[in-house]
Amino acid sequence: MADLTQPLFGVEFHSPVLLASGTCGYGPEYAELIPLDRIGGLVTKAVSVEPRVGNPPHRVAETPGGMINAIGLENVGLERFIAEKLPWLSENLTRAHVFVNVVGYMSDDFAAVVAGLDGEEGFLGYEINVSCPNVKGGTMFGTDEVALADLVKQLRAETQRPLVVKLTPNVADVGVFARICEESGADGLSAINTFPGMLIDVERRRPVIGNRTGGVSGPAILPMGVYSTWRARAACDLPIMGIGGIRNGTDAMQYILAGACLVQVGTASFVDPDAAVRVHEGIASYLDDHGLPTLTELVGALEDEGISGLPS
Amino acid sequence: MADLTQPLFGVEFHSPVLLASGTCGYGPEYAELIPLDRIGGLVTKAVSVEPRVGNPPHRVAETPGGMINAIGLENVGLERFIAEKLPWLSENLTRAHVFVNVVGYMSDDFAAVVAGLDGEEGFLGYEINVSCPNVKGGTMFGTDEVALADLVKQLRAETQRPLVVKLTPNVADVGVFARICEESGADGLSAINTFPGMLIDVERRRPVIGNRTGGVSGPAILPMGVYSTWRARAACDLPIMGIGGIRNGTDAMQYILAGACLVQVGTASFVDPDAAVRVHEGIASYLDDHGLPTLTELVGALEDEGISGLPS
Amino acid sequence: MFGLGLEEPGVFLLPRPFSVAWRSEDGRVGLLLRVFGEGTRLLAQLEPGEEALLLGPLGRPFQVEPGRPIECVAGGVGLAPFIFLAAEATAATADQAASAGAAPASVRLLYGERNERFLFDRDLLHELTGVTPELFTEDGSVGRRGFVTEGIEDGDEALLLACGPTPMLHAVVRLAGERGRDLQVSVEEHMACGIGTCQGCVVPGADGAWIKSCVEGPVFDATELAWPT
Amino acid sequence: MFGLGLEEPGVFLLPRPFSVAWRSEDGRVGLLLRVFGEGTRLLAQLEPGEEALLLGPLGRPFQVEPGRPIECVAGGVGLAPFIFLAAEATAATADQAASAGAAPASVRLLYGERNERFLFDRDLLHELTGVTPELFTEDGSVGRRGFVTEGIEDGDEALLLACGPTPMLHAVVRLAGERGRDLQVSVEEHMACGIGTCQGCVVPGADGAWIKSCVEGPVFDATELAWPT
Ligand SMILES: Cc1cc2nc3c(=O)[nH]c(=O)nc-3n(C[C@H](O)[C@H](O)[C@H](O)COP(=O)(O)OP(=O)(O)OC[C@H]3O[C@@H](n4cnc5c(N)ncnc54)[C@H](O)[C@@H]3O)c2cc1C
Ligand SMILES: Cc1cc2nc3c(=O)[nH]c(=O)nc-3n(C[C@H](O)[C@H](O)[C@H](O)COP(=O)(O)OP(=O)(O)OC[C@H]3O[C@@H](n4cnc5c(N)ncnc54)[C@H](O)[C@@H]3O)c2cc1C
Ligand SMILES: Cc1cc2nc3c(=O)[nH]c(=O)nc-3n(C[C@H](O)[C@H](O)[C@H](O)COP(=O)(O)O)c2cc1C
Ligand SMILES: Cc1cc2nc3c(=O)[nH]c(=O)nc-3n(C[C@H](O)[C@H](O)[C@H](O)COP(=O)(O)O)c2cc1C
Ligand code: FES
Ligand code: FES
Repeated sequence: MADLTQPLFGVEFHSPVLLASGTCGYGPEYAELIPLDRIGGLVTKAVSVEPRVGNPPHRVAETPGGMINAIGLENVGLERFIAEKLPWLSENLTRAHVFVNVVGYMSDDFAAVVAGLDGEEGFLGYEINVSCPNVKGGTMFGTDEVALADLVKQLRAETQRPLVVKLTPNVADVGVFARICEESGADGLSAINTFPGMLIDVERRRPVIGNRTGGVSGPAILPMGVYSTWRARAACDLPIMGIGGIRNGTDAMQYILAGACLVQVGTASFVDPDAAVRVHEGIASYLDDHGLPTLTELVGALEDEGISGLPS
Repeated sequence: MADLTQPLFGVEFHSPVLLASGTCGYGPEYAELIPLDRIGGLVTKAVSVEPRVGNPPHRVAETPGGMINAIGLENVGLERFIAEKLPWLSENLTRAHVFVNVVGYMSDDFAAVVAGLDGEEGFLGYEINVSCPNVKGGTMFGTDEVALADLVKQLRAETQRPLVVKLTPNVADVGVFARICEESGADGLSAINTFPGMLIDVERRRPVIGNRTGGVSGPAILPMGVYSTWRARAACDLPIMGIGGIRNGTDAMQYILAGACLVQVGTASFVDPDAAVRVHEGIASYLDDHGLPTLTELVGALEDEGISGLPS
Repeated sequence: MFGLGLEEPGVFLLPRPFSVAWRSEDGRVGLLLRVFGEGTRLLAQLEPGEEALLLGPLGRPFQVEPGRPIECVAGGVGLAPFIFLAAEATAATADQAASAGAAPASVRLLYGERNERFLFDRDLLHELTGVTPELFTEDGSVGRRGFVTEGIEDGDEALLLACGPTPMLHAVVRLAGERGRDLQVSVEEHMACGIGTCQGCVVPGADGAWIKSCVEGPVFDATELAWPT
Repeated sequence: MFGLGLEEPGVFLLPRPFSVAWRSEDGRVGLLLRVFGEGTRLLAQLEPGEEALLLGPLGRPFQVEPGRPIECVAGGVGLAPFIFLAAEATAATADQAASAGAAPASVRLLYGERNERFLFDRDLLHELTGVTPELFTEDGSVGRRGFVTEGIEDGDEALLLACGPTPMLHAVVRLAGERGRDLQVSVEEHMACGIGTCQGCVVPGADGAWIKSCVEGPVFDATELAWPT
């Protein structure tokens, strides 16, 4: 059986598969359905300084090949996260690693979450969710080069832990933002977050989603996620977590060949809670079937030179 | 039967449905399969000053809920377009209107196509494809605020015909670009073009698409297209052609309620050449079923105020 | 409630929530499926023997009180949970009656449909539950003409249980309030995970907080939720 | 060639290209479908009587010359067009023979598969075409062991026709060149519109230009295309 172990972010990941932020809560629910320690870990629901109540319903709906969500980053807030959620993670996971997904209205909010969490146990590092409006600047952190650089530098000063920035695909060139993260001191990237979308109930002539707009995820965005991973990989040397529409080992291998060392499974878990475990097994089978002993050599191993014009 | 007629761009559109650029060539092939004059018209394949040979295969592949293409804007060039393609359009279409999709490597290329075509017969106006790299600036016209404004102003000076800019979704806020087009003298907008994407053949460890990357279209992008249309509508007063994943009347009505007065059908025609006609009929049925006599009052008629938090 | 989904080539489908309509002694469950939109249309194509994804049982079902009569208000396919409930209740009271000689606790079933075409087979319903439903159709094509809510009476001691489209639930909540009836409702909200992680399925609680209907519901005591006034 | 697609709730499928494998006198066509990826897996689930989308006939088929013997080289499901062609050719020569007393133009069919498991029913093949194929399997489980291309002989006057996976076509092109044989090939390239509008299906022409395989092909004279050297 192939060895999927990789040394990353100062620790060992025995599996390249994580559960994506917002799709696995803070862990316990999926722990009842799947053996979390068989996969590489999970990324928590976003944590903000203050609790957030979130958006009115409907918060989710299906779209062709995917879904749209506007949860509104509902979460318990930093204090209750530390008191009520972290202990479970620290007590119940042994091999699975935890990233805490962090959001804020302004950079000081992010910094407060990181500063508040940094001395705690039960998690490895941070995934910074920059797909949210910057109340001060009026734009999204993830689409504003200056705001993003400042944010990453500020957070870097707060922590020695792995600092991963989750890129938004909502930009002209994701590579530019990947490079900014690297130059500003990030340790890794997640690519990608959801695409802004809208669905309309034509009978009621209203948006289906209570928040009007939401983020599109699922298989529909797979080719965009693979593309963003490939762009980010070409633009910088940071380790990348590939995200978007992954349902099986083949999907995951696309991300890995494009340059991701880890992958995250989100929407697919809603269809089948076993999805992440199946993705892990699918990657292992791929290596076995191709007689490849380790995963590392496949990361970014896309052969894209000399593509011929001949039918193949 | 409901009246779908709208006065737009100085003429009458008896149907709000057009065939999207790149999916219907220059007209004749679909004319053998569907009655083109039953729909509102078509947008030609991109026309550039010089002929372009296009990309190596594979140029198309299926993706979850959609497809990816990298044709490489293969086209016959301005001269042969005028000599070989326009005459057919001018002789064979009576009620269907034609937009010529225009591309270039730099703004002077676009201007040359517009200047070269402007005195000809057989088409109504231009759809400017700004989802292409600006050789001078290094970015895409459609993602660069200054380049886009300059381009639109330059083209405005060349023509009195309807000048529609086809927006790329590949930006932080499509509304900003919509407003730039309006301020620079455009007459309308098309929203949206494809999303950059990539597929990898994990057996061969190569990109599936000869050009490595391509544009993702089809149902998968429907919610993104509706969103972009809604954003563009909020940002400016230009008439909008809604595009992306439209397969039936309900899909089209989402765009119309979001603010599009016309819609374009692309990928769906590959599945069923009748798709555009069915979309037209679906819109007519919607009006009939709801006892609405005209289409105009539905354009942008989304009720998105006071969305309640109650289940519905 | 169960989530019923599909994993097939070329198909993406979020599992749809379904009430348990039937349960066999050997652990099989029966769902009643009505085609509404794309997802249910696809699920309705499942052939006997085909595999699907079933997640559950999820959430909280109706809570009946031993011995207390129940009055079920079913709108359309909202009938599903009451087939199960009525069957269990009549079986339980039959047991009780046999062992204690008590009279069976009564089950009243008010069942409304748009028109006759949609009606669930009444003989099968009786066979499954032992209950004869009081029928209402909007066009009067069968049973009483009008909304099912018209069957709800004043001052009845029975526990009122309602399942159906949201506008019907609103009407039942209003009536129950006016008539001083205890009421449990099964709410309909879009769901994604079904297990409480995604917060996609919230409904507004009486205290103003959002409540996850997949784990705290789908059945709530009407007083737990905020309703339009 | 036909495009075979599906329009079902929850499903998006670009039509896939299929060769005509059979034609009835009353205008029905038969396709031979082998499951390869997601799309063909989905199409293979079609039940008798179910509706699908059929676009065609599209493009150019093999061009046989009256009276000239043909030698068909089929790799895997590349057999499909030759079932049709052999049936037509034997029928035509039978007609000719009947009317003119001439000897039937011969049809040779070389048919290769990975192994026995994939083999098309030989009795049915004979029944449909009147031809007994020369079999090749890579593992020798039936017929000759080896590639189907090994059956191609020197200096034969027959028109060589090939359909199968691209690596097989490359081998046939090379052999035909070496052995001075006239060759037509049916190429496999991804398609979208199937009618010449999208330019999605190009293959490299001998003159360096791209050629649309959906309208100019899928069958080409081997000399029309550029091949790897
Ligand atoms: C607790 C609960 C129990 C249910 N029990 C049954 C049952 O026993 N039998 C039965 O036939 N139906 C039942 N339904 C309704 C069934 O789940 C809906 O018909 C279905 O969700 C609508 O999906 P669709 O695929 O037909 O529509 P689509 O239009 O394809 O749905 C589009 C999207 O809207 C969501 N959606 C739309 N309507 C509803 C709804 N009413 N509830 C939840 N999500 C919705 C879907 O999940 C999807 O995201 C139940 C719903 C809930 C919430
Ligand atoms: C001219 C022609 C005639 C054919 N005739 C037959 C036939 O008679 N019987 C039969 O079983 N098969 C035939 N095929 C092959 C059949 O169309 C492929 O099996 C199918 O396209 C692969 O699709 P899939 O859905 O199984 O694979 P997927 O992996 O789902 O396909 C993914 C994508 O790749 C494209 N693709 C992959 N392989 C091919 C291919 N070989 N050709 C074209 N597109 C491809 C698909 O169109 C799609 O865009 C023919 C192909 C061509 C080009
Ligand atoms: C219901 C839901 C909630 C999400 N919440 C968050 C979140 O809090 N923070 C975040 O960074 N991403 C969030 N995401 C995005 C996912 O982590 C992931 O980036 C995206 O869904 C694409 O992956 P997928 O296609 O596998 O779902 C959420 C996604 C969904 C579907
Ligand atoms: C094969 C193909 C070729 C295309 N060529 C062009 C083009 O030349 N110019 C252009 O502006 N858009 C082009 N497009 C984009 C479409 O016009 C349309 O914006 C996009 O496909 C989204 O619509 P759809 O989902 O209905 O296909 C092309 C799309 C496809 C699928
Ligand atoms: S459906 Fe995910 S929390 Fe209820
Ligand atoms: S498939 Fe569209 S041109 Fe050939």
